[in-house]
Amino acid sequence: MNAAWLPLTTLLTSLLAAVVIFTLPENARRLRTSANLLAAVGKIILVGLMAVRVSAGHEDTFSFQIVGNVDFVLRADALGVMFAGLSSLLWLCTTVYAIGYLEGSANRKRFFGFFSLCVASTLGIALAGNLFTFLIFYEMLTLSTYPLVVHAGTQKALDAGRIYLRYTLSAGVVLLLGAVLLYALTGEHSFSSEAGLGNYLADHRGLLLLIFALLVGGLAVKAAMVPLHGWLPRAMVAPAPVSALLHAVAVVKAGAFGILRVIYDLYGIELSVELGVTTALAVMASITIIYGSLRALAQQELKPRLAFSTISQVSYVVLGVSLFGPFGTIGALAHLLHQGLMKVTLFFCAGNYAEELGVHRIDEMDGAGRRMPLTSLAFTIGALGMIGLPPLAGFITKWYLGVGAVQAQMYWVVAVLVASSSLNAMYFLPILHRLWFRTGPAHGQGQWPKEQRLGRLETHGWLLWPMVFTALASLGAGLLAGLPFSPLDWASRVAYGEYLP
Amino acid sequence: MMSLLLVLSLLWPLGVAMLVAWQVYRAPAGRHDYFSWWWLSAAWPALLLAYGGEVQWTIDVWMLGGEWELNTLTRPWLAFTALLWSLAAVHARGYFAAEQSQAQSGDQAVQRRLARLSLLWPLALLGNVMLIIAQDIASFYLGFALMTFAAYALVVHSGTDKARLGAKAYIILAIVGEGLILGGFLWSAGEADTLTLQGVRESILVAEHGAWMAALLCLGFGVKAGVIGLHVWLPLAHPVAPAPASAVLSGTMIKAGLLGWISVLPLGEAGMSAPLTQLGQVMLVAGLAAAFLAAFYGVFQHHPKAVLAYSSISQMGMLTALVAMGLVAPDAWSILWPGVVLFAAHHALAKGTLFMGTSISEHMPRWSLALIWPLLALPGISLAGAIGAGMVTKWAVKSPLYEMEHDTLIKLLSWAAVGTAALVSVALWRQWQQRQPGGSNGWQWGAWLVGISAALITPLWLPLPAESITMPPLKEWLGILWPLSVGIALVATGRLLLRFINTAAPPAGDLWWLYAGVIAAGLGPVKRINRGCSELKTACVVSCRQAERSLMDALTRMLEAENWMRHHVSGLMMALALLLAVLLIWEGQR
Amino acid sequence: MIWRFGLFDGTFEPLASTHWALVAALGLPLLLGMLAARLPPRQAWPVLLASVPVLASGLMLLSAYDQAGPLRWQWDIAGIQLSLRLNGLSVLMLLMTQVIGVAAALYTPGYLRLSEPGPLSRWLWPLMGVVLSTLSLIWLATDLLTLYAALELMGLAAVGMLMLSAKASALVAGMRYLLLALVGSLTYLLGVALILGHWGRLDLPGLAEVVEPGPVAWFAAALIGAGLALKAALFPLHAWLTPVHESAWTPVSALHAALVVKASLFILLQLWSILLPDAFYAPRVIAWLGMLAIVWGGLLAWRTDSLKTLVASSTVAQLGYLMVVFPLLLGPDVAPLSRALAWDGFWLQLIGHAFAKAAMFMAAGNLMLATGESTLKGVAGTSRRMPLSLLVLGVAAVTLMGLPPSAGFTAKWLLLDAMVRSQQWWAIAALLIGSLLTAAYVFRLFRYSFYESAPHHHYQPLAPGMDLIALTLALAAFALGLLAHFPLTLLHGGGA
Amino acid sequence: MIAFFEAIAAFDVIEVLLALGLTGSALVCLFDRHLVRACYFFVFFAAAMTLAWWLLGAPWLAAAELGLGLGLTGPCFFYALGHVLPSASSSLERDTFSEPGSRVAMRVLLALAWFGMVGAAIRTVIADMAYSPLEHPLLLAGVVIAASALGAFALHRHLLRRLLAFNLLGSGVFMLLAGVAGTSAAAQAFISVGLVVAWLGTMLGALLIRRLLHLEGVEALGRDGNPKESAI
Repeated sequence: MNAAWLPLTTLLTSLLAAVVIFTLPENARRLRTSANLLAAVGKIILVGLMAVRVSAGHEDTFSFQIVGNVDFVLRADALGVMFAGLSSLLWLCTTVYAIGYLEGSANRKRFFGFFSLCVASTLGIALAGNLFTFLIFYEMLTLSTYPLVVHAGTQKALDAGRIYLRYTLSAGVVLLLGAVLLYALTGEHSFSSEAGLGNYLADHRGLLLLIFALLVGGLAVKAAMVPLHGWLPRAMVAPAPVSALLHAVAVVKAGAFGILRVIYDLYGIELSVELGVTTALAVMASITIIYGSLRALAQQELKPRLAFSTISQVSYVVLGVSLFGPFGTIGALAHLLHQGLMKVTLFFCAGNYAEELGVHRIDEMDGAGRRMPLTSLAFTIGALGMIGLPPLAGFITKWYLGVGAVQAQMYWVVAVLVASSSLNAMYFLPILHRLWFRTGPAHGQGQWPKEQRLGRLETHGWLLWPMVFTALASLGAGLLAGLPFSPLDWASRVAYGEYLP
Repeated sequence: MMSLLLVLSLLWPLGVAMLVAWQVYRAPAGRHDYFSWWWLSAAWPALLLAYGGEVQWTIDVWMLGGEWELNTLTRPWLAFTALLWSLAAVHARGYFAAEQSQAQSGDQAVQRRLARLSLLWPLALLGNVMLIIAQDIASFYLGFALMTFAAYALVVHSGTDKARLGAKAYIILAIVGEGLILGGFLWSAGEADTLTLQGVRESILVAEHGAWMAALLCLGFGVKAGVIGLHVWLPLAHPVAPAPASAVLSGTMIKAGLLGWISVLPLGEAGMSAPLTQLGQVMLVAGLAAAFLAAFYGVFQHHPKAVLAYSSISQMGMLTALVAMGLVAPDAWSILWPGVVLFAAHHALAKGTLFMGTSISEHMPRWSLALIWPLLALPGISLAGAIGAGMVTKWAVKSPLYEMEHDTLIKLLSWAAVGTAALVSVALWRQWQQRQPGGSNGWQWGAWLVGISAALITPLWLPLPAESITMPPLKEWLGILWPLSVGIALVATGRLLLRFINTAAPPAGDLWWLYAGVIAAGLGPVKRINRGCSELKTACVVSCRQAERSLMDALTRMLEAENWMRHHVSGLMMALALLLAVLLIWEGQR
Repeated sequence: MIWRFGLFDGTFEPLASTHWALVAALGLPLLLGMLAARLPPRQAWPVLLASVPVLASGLMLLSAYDQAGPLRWQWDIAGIQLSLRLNGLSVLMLLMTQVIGVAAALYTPGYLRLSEPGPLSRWLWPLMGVVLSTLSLIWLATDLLTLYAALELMGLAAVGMLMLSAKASALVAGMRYLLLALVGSLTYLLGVALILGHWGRLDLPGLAEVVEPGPVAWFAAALIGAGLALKAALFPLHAWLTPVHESAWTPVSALHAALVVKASLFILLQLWSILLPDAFYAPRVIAWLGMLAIVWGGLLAWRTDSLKTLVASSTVAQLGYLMVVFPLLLGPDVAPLSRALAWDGFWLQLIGHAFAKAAMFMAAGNLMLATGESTLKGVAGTSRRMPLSLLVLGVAAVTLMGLPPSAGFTAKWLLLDAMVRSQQWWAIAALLIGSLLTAAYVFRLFRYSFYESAPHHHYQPLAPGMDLIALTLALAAFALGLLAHFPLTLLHGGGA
Repeated sequence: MIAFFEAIAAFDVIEVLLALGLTGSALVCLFDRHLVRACYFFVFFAAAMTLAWWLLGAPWLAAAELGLGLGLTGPCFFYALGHVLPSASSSLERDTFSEPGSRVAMRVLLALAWFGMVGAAIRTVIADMAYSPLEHPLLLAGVVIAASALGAFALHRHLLRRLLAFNLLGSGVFMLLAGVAGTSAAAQAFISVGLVVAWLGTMLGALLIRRLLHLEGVEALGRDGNPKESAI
């Protein structure tokens, strides 16, 4: 049986939320908040339902014809549900966080409206059943993120928005061209078709390569792979929840997820290997990983450092994708979730420091651990996870990636992993040292740049608890990775579905 | 029941840590006891476990699938580790009594330091225990990393510049080590698609690049175990760390590296491949080199703890050599390993006690020196193998080597023992020079005394397999005793010779300064390149800006054409009509 | 190609009710316009009331077409054959015209109330009526005489509408437009004269049968092409367009840019498909001009400072999209599949643009009305104070940019698909560059609107519904993207 | 130019004279800077057209031309000049705008080319037309008038003169229409529609001209696009 309503309703929850929020007046704070939370929770429930149904073996599909050979398809398959789960879970956290973060600031209506749109499009990306549908939501994401990036309305923010658009829209055009070429070559090609494009290999090798280059090139911009990463650090001017969502879930992950789709569901991994594109991709990803870490090392401010670390971390996913073999895939998929959790935690912490203490630069963070213990603890967890130390989530993915690399006979990838881990350590441990071992304003030496006591606890509760939750989640995801329905478990499910059909 | 104890031995320190954190966060900093009974008891469940007997437990939900067990090898290991940790804890209570009172009198800095230490101490312990009982890679790596990073607080405790330097050296090398270990684990486990240390051993044994994996892991653990070349953190970290911290550092933590070797290297396995044997030989040479060079370098140190650190390096060198024998002569291992464990245990206790002793000599109780100094000397003498457990240990490692006719190695070890003796005597003499009466504390010397006795009778309480350890026969005593006297004699004569030449002590942490210099020299060009790149980038940005501006101007000028078109619409229409007509006609004619 | 326009005899006779629907569709707007001139509506609801029968007539025609397929009417008046046809395409165009016309009409009362327009305002209604009626006639007519008359009437009425604001600049621009339109239609008439003289008949189906390629057809095509290109503001002849919109009333601009311009294009395509069944170069020329148009219009809109000029110039660029398709529609040896795709894409683009452009003009008008500014900088900071108008602008802009999910996107997709299949790489490049340029100027506008540090001028509150009307149009353009299936089936129903 | 030679051969005096008169008056009306005279000549031209229609045996068209062209369009021009019911703003006398030579040259070239094209087109149509009730001089005149009128229209900037040019172009086109299509009902319908449109357009134009004169003064008539646009 096919519950076509399920994916559609899941998509509509946040769309409706957006509409409702847009129609509500600016100062109807309570209503807006409740609408937000209601939608978020509802979405989580629906996604959970989908997960259950998928694990029961159903693939709920909703589709209708748009034009001749092009359909609009929403399909809840394992991979999609995984991404949907991530986005909806983190949406809840981020929404709660954002409510606290934007307390009393202007244009909240606009913010939350586009915020919901942004998540709706992320969900659409997750559930898209063919390239056309994917494209629709991909572009929607670009549009709905722009107002969030320029939210502050300052010159800096507007410039950042312009850069962002230059990158993403050009990428969208490239992607569109690739998609059209593909459709012209193959006609309607759903993600769920087992065939892959293998039978075109004989006489269209060059065209296939070109299309692959166009598609992945277009997606790589959002995935912020070097040298197409320029927009990401600039987009840091956005408010903390936005950068959290941007960098942890929505945008960069959309790109990585797209690459996943292209390789696994469009081309098929065997064909990709045969075309030899995976190796190239692995090299690009490795370059990105190392380069991002190095640049992060050079940053003096917290958020840019996190941004560059995102650049390097997201490429782990791409790297894992390009390793032929189940382990690499598991690593990639699990990292999709793990990195989301950890990075979102880190950005929450950064936001908290900025809000509570006005701390933006790293050298202002001395001794913040005493003033904001929970935040700093969460930050520590996130950072150690990024380094890839057990028992945190980062270790799991690193492990699987490394093993996958060895089994794919790409030993140099292990070297890359080790190098990036030590680089991560080199740019995260000093921060931790400052947090815990230096003495700062909290010990009566100097002043915080702009301290305000937002809450009874170390900061406002709305800001605190989401962060604590994600931190615990990223701890649990590693510590109890063996549990059923844990990210790792789900990822392996997808991966084995991919390799042993 | 046992598995419950297993879990308890892990959860207890964690609970203690949380308790401390809670106190630090909640209770008014003024009056609370950083070294409460809870805190002291952190290691006791582990001790209990060690004597409880062997146990095995598998947990699937744990990370990549946890597999914990306590076997014949790890039981004694856990025993001496837990014992030393508890003793050090007790000693710490005395050692920090002064700071404790300062803290209660409201000195913020001290409060911070103590809070940090008392919080991270149990965590380091937890890591140490976990890596001993872990049989799966993830848990082992977790324990190792946890211990390593938590110990940072122990090293940096005093917060002085030297302490910072020591801690820096410690953490940097630790990171290097972690990286190497991760690489080695990934490689070996990836080849064999395994998750347990057992699997790693097999994979190293059979894999074609096994030797290289082993080399990676050896170096990684070697950082902890103070393999020559990677040992530089020991002499830098030990002198600055508080005595109990140094005790556990050099007593148990560096043994963790040793345990790492033992648990990943296919020691004593049949069918050892040639590269592995070569690796073993390399280790052997490195170990012996460490044993001798460290001794030679150490005797010139001034700070007693530095001297002891070098002696640790030299001792670990001997252990390295012994482990290497497991690769070089696999069949010897089965009878050799109890000796190795005993060696490790005895060294742990003795060295721990020696380090505690340094604090005793700094705050001497009101006893006669004639009582104190022999007590201080006892563990050293035992370490040199002259009495008590030392003799047994020496014999326990020698006899298997005898049976396998590795006479040269035995000789070399004996000579290394000379070095040990020399180091110990130098250490005692330096302590004598820097002795200060007063300010002693019952907990402090209590723990110390217990430690001494425990060190002397190590074989009696160490839960080794039965009959694996025997007393040396009388005819061997000479061969075991002579190094001590020779060592002392050497030191005395050297002292006499060098009395008139005033020698400045060579800096502790020998090679560290070399590395630092090299790296600094290497960083110079990197910095320059970096600056060049950034300048280049800014230049590009500027030029692009200019280009954009001029382009925009050109565009605006070009758009003036719009007006022209507006004025000539009708003309253009005529032209278009003509053009179309001509084209159509022309095409039609063709 | 000809059958797509439904230029053949229908199988069924239209029913009586269909006759009435036809009469209503053609006559009602005119009558209502006259009526409104007598007693101009102050509120929106009478207009709404009046527009019900109009829309009803359109729907009736739609259902009639659904049941009976293409229909034909013929009258023989004094030896002149006048004929109308009703096929999927014309129904579609008719509905589009009525919806947009109704929207504009609904928008008008509020607009007139807020912007004190002076005495001329009452003339707006009848002129609007004339325009709508003649447009409906153009979509339906299949003989040259009716087309000519309707085109002329529509042109004159449009000129009149555009000049109602009676500013000097409006008069100058309007005068230019008037003269050029008249001359253009005379050129068209000259071409028609050749046809009439050579084949001696006016009805398109008949012509479609007798016409064979030859000098006459070519000259006629050239003359007609040039004349209509002028009226349709195709690229090099577009320059009269922007100033006309610069100072016209908002609803007028909406109607004009959305519909009036398209009518000439429609006729052009229809006649060329008869006269030049397989000419190679002429459509190519149009296509090349179209590429230039895309770039040129985009650049104009990008660099301009005035809001209305931006919207108007984007019309030029969007017409370029349509011109680029000509070779696929008219050229020889185009694969049937790609021709079909191009056909769908062409009309989808046309309709989507009509809706979006109308919405955009209204939204821009709202902004200008509220802020009292007509420059981009004038709307700085509006995102906070009038988000809805901005949202409408955005939704409309999405269609223009051809970003999903909008008619513009689906149309672009179809066109690209067709072009890829027939390997027209230049056209593809033009389309893609065009969408980038569109994004450039649209987001330039939004960039201004997001300024937080904007001077706060007092905003005139808008009449109720002015935003909603625009929003409805914009959303219609949006929905067409996802629900493109229905209109396209109408197109295919052309009788294949 | 076969059409021309045939015309000579036929040597129909009246029609030739008529054609010449039409062409001459048209040319004067197009290229005379003195506006009032131009308008007078336009009236004369309209009268000649009426005669022409009569001769062509299209009395209905003749009547239409008489009514619309002579009776209504002419006065429109004089109103635009400001002679009938003079208003506050001054009346127009001369066109004082001067076009650059390049523009003139280009327009002349275009006009010639256009002439050639239309001529060729007509010839292609006539070549296979069995019987035409019309002798060819008028047709020829039509071609000349159409071409030159269009050229003039493209050339001039003074709105009134452009308006005149448009009217003459219209008449030329009607003549050609009648010439190629005969005076069939369809042709007559076309022409009468065209006449009505022309008249409406002219009336609108005349009104506009007066209004512009009132608002902006004479220079507005020559200005093509307001200065603000040159910023675009």
